[in-house]
Amino acid sequence: MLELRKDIFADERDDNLKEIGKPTQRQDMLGHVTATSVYFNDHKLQGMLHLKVLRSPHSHARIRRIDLSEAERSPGVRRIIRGADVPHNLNTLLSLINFGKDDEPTLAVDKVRYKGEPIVAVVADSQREAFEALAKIRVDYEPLPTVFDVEEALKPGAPVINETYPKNTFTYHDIYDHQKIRFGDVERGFAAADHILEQRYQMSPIEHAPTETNGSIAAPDTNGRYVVYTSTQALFFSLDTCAKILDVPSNKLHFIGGTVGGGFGGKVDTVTEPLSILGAMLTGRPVRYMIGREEEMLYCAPRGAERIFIKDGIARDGRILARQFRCLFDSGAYTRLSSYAAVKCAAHLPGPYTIPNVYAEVYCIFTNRVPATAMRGFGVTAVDFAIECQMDKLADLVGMDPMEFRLVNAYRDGDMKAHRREAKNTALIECVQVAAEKAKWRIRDDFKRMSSLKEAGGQRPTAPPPVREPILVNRSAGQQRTVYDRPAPPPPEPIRPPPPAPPPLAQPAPAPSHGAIRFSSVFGGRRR
Amino acid sequence: MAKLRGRGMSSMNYPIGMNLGGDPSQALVHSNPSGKFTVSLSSIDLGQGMKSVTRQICAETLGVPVEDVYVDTADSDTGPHCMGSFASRGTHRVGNAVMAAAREARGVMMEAAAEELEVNVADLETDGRGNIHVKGAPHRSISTKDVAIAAQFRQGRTISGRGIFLVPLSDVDPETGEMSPATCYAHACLVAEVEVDDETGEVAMVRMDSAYELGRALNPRLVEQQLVGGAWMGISHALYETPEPYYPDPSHGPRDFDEYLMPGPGDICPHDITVLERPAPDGPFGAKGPGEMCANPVMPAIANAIFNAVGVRMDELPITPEKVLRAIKAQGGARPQARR
Amino acid sequence: MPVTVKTFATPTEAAAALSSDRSACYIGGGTLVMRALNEGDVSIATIVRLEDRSLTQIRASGARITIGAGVTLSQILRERELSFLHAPARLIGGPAVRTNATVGGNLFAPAPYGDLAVALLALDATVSVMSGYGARDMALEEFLASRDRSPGALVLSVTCDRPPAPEAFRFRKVARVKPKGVSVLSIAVSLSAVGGRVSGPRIAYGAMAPTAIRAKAAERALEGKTLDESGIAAAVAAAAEGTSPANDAIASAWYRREVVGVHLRRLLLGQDG
Amino acid sequence: MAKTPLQFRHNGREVAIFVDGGMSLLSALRDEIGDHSPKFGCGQGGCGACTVLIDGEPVLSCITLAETVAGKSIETADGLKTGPELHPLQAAFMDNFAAQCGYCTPGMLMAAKALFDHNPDPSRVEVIEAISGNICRCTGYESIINAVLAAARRTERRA
Repeated sequence: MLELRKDIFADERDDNLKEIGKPTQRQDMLGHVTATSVYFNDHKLQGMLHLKVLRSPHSHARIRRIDLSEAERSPGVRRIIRGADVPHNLNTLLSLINFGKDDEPTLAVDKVRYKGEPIVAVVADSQREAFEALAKIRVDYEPLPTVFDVEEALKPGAPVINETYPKNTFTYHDIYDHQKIRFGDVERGFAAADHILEQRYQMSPIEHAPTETNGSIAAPDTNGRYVVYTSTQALFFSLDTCAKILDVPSNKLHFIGGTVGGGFGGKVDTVTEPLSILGAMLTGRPVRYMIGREEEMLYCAPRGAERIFIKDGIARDGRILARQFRCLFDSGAYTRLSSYAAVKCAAHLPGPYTIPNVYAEVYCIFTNRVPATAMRGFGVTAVDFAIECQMDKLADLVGMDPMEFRLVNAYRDGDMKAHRREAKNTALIECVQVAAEKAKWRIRDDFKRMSSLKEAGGQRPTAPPPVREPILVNRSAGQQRTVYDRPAPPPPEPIRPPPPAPPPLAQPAPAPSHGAIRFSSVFGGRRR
Repeated sequence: MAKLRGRGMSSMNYPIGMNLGGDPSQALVHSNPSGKFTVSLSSIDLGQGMKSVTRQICAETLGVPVEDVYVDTADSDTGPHCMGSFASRGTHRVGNAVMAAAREARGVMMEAAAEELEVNVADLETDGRGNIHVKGAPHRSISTKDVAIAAQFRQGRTISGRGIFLVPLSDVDPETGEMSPATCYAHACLVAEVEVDDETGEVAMVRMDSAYELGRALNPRLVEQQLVGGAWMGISHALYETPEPYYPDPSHGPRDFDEYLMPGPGDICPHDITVLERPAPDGPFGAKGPGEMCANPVMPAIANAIFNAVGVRMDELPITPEKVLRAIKAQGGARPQARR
Repeated sequence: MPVTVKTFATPTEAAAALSSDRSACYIGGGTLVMRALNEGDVSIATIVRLEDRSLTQIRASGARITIGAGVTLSQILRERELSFLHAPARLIGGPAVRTNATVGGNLFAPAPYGDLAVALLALDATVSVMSGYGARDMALEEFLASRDRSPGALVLSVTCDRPPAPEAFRFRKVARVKPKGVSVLSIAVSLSAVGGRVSGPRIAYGAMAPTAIRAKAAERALEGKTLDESGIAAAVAAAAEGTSPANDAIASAWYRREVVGVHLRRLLLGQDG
Repeated sequence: MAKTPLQFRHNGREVAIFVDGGMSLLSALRDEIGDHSPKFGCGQGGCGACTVLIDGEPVLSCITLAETVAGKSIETADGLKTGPELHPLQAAFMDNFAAQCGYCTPGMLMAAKALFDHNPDPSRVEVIEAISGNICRCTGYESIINAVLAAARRTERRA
């Protein structure tokens, strides 16, 4: 069930619109249900060849020798492509916006830095023949020591993974190995705090797993250009990346896409287009390079893992006085987009709360795993997980209700954020109030009266004394850091009755109040 | 054996568009001789509804019915530059570009209509049903079709428009991190209820209640698609997904949809959503973007609900039955917290 | 070298083709072989098919039931005679997989797959195998143990006794994803009770070893006991004995050992969840 | 490569093609016949995007050896409509906004049709079972489940 609360912020909106706000059918829905929507792989071209790549079995190794003699004689093989055949065999995605150094080859030449890194591409008449040729390629590797843990990678003497960044960290502002946030004075904040809570959080890597794998079909066009059908999430981003790698004017490339079988960030990296176009250039035939599911799962870029350390100083009344972060982004063997995510993460700190003292160090670190890339919310998703778990522990520490604890610290219009910009157009408080009402989660009336608006904001309610001695031992199974403490809080005075248990689930959701508008919902027809 | 229930919550905000800006998008809008419009983009529809949202934005801005507009995307020969479909930028950036292009096209359309009706442009308005008439005098009216015919064959005007939207790139101070990361933020608060099996560590979703503030729900059904599907992905990230089950040890990576765990249709739970709209000053009709943030509040809300149910803190994702069971054993059994 | 498909009318010819060609692979429903080809496995150059009606037949005589190796899981679900196998069959794949997946193929599925084999193992099934030397029957347990060492072996059918009563055979699959997911582990139990006491119980596990295995320690501990908390306590305590589960993408060996007893207890006591 | 002749019914029409050794039904349909409605999602039998019906039974065409369908009747999502008229499932998927990227939709529709043809009034649990072999990464399944249930009600009304 989805409902619109039109009564909230009504005076900031003109709701007198004709098309905006209507539940209009999707323009692409008919194509979807009739299976006539055209994805890149639905283009059938005469005499199309198939491209497959040889991938490294090692996570870190020097390439001593590549023997293609047997593979070249394999039936159906039209062309074998090596790194030397790639005009500009070194790139970094964000070079298009002048961010970072070229650090990743299209086809590995002297060294492989992650298991599954492409080394050689085979273009053949059929997929089977391409697979057979791959099996006949002989590569002589010299395995090198590997690093898979971000903290290990930072240690002096750790193996150098990506020679472009010899310290295993991305370089910010040409001088630093991390992005800084400095706001107020955290040490003074910690000194004034009643409790200090320092915790460690770990986000997992995540595979995008779109139902359509990455791929592209490139073909020589009638006018000396190349037409490229692609699953990219960013048409010109991919086009310009290919123009750079293949060293051709961008108008030699005609990219067609736009209808994509899910992406979630996994179709930005332009991993297939350069090779399918190069294959078409070298054979004069249409070439398809579609990533297999196992390849996509094991060797295509995931959302990167992040390890996050948070240290908070908090006052007995629930105000967070200081918050310190150390965020370690696992970028894998190459930069791709993790360098950008780290800055986005820094900008997001300390979360949607007003904290007078904030300190952060955000690192983009190289390890011997598949390079990480963009995914739905990256740079924010993991740190929000860490912050919100931390908020729950802090509320517990001072004996406050988690909703009310959020409201005490929530940012509002006019507050100064850690990146030194004034908060505007905020609505965190209203979201908490509405969610609490919806979930029948009782909060005190003074919290219900709060507002994000600068004028209407009123006083920040101070927390009631703890309902019980705060639990100062940490229950986490995880390898947690210390919780050390100032003198215990005063004995509890008037005790606030704990909120009642929520009603049985059988009860229907509350009828929409305040003239809320409900839309026929995906949850409408639920039958059990 | 006990199955213990608990509730947890989280609240957060999410920046709209590429961090620091500098991510332009362009749009072209033009009319055919019958007054039907085409929006040309190079933006990608991954399923999020790019074609549909920009279509509604264009129709509203032109003042014509949505049926009179189709969106063509994405062809690099016909669609002007767009940075791409990521960073929750589609609705905000591309939407603004389409709005600008549609405004320019509308301007020409109104001038052509004024010439046909022999009135001042300022006196004209659209009725949203395909007609343009004099304010207060609906009978002095002309259809967009007749305007387009006149513009094309008599007046020699192109009813078309170009639009671009760019948030200028912000610097980042190396020492303090001072920067302008985003021009607007979406907001959310979510409550998750879970049931934890204290003998196996298995966590089952019971229900979710949420509030999302998105500036403006341009199309509530599309917003609902994003929020419901995104929350499913949030459950998936929280409890199931990982390409490296033993991270940082890279072994045993899943190779297929059997080994890569995601909630099945039998694992989902009811989710009640409320949408708030505080228009972004620079959003198309105030819209922000729901596409990315929708998964985020679910993960910590589930972790906090697990603590409420059995008293263990889950600080590593994904929260597998093994991690929950190890934690429960480490603390010598489940410790249910105060029922919320 | 392109793939060649050879279709034979008799098991003898098919078995001969398999034993004479190291690159030959028998295809049942295709869930294993076609996947391998799609993923680029070039070690398979010949696909051997057998079109023999007997392969898809289900023959019942008294308590004995013989199931052709080519019988599909959806065929099992349509067959009233095989209602005792419906639980395991329904928990494998989705409906579309079950249309292809065969009883014979399931005996070759590596852990954590092969849940039907787990059920058949608890039913003391025997397997009729055709090899270069001709056809012979062998215990399923023996077959599974030698499976990977005898390439070219062609399974013709599986035979087992129908459980005397529905409650005499129980199956439980523990999966993360519902309703269709790969086994964290699976348990099949067949037991007959004499005067309220268990006699000759058979307990089989899936995903607790490289192939489906019997839980002999738990079986011994259950012999002569009553089916209640105290009666089964010893069996539950011995549940993980003799198992060698793997760490894989679904679960760790530690977790499988930790919870196998919990699920065995719940299965024996008829508790859900 | 050695080609093998193959004849079967495709959405009610007799077709005859030549297939390579080991070719999957999915490749036969997409590359030889030109029916692009079944999608390649994994080639592993794991996602259901290639689901078609053989003699009314749902199968994953990517793991079905093309030669095994000789003389059989294949239904794909491309054959769901009767003339211009949408199948009740297609209409219900539209009404319920049960598609986002649309890539899983053809397979979902065929998995649902397999249920539908045997059981025109399925329960929620039966619907969930019917689509349990089909992966959707966008919707969270709820809208799809409700679309199938709605299609059932829609057909009842017609009958």
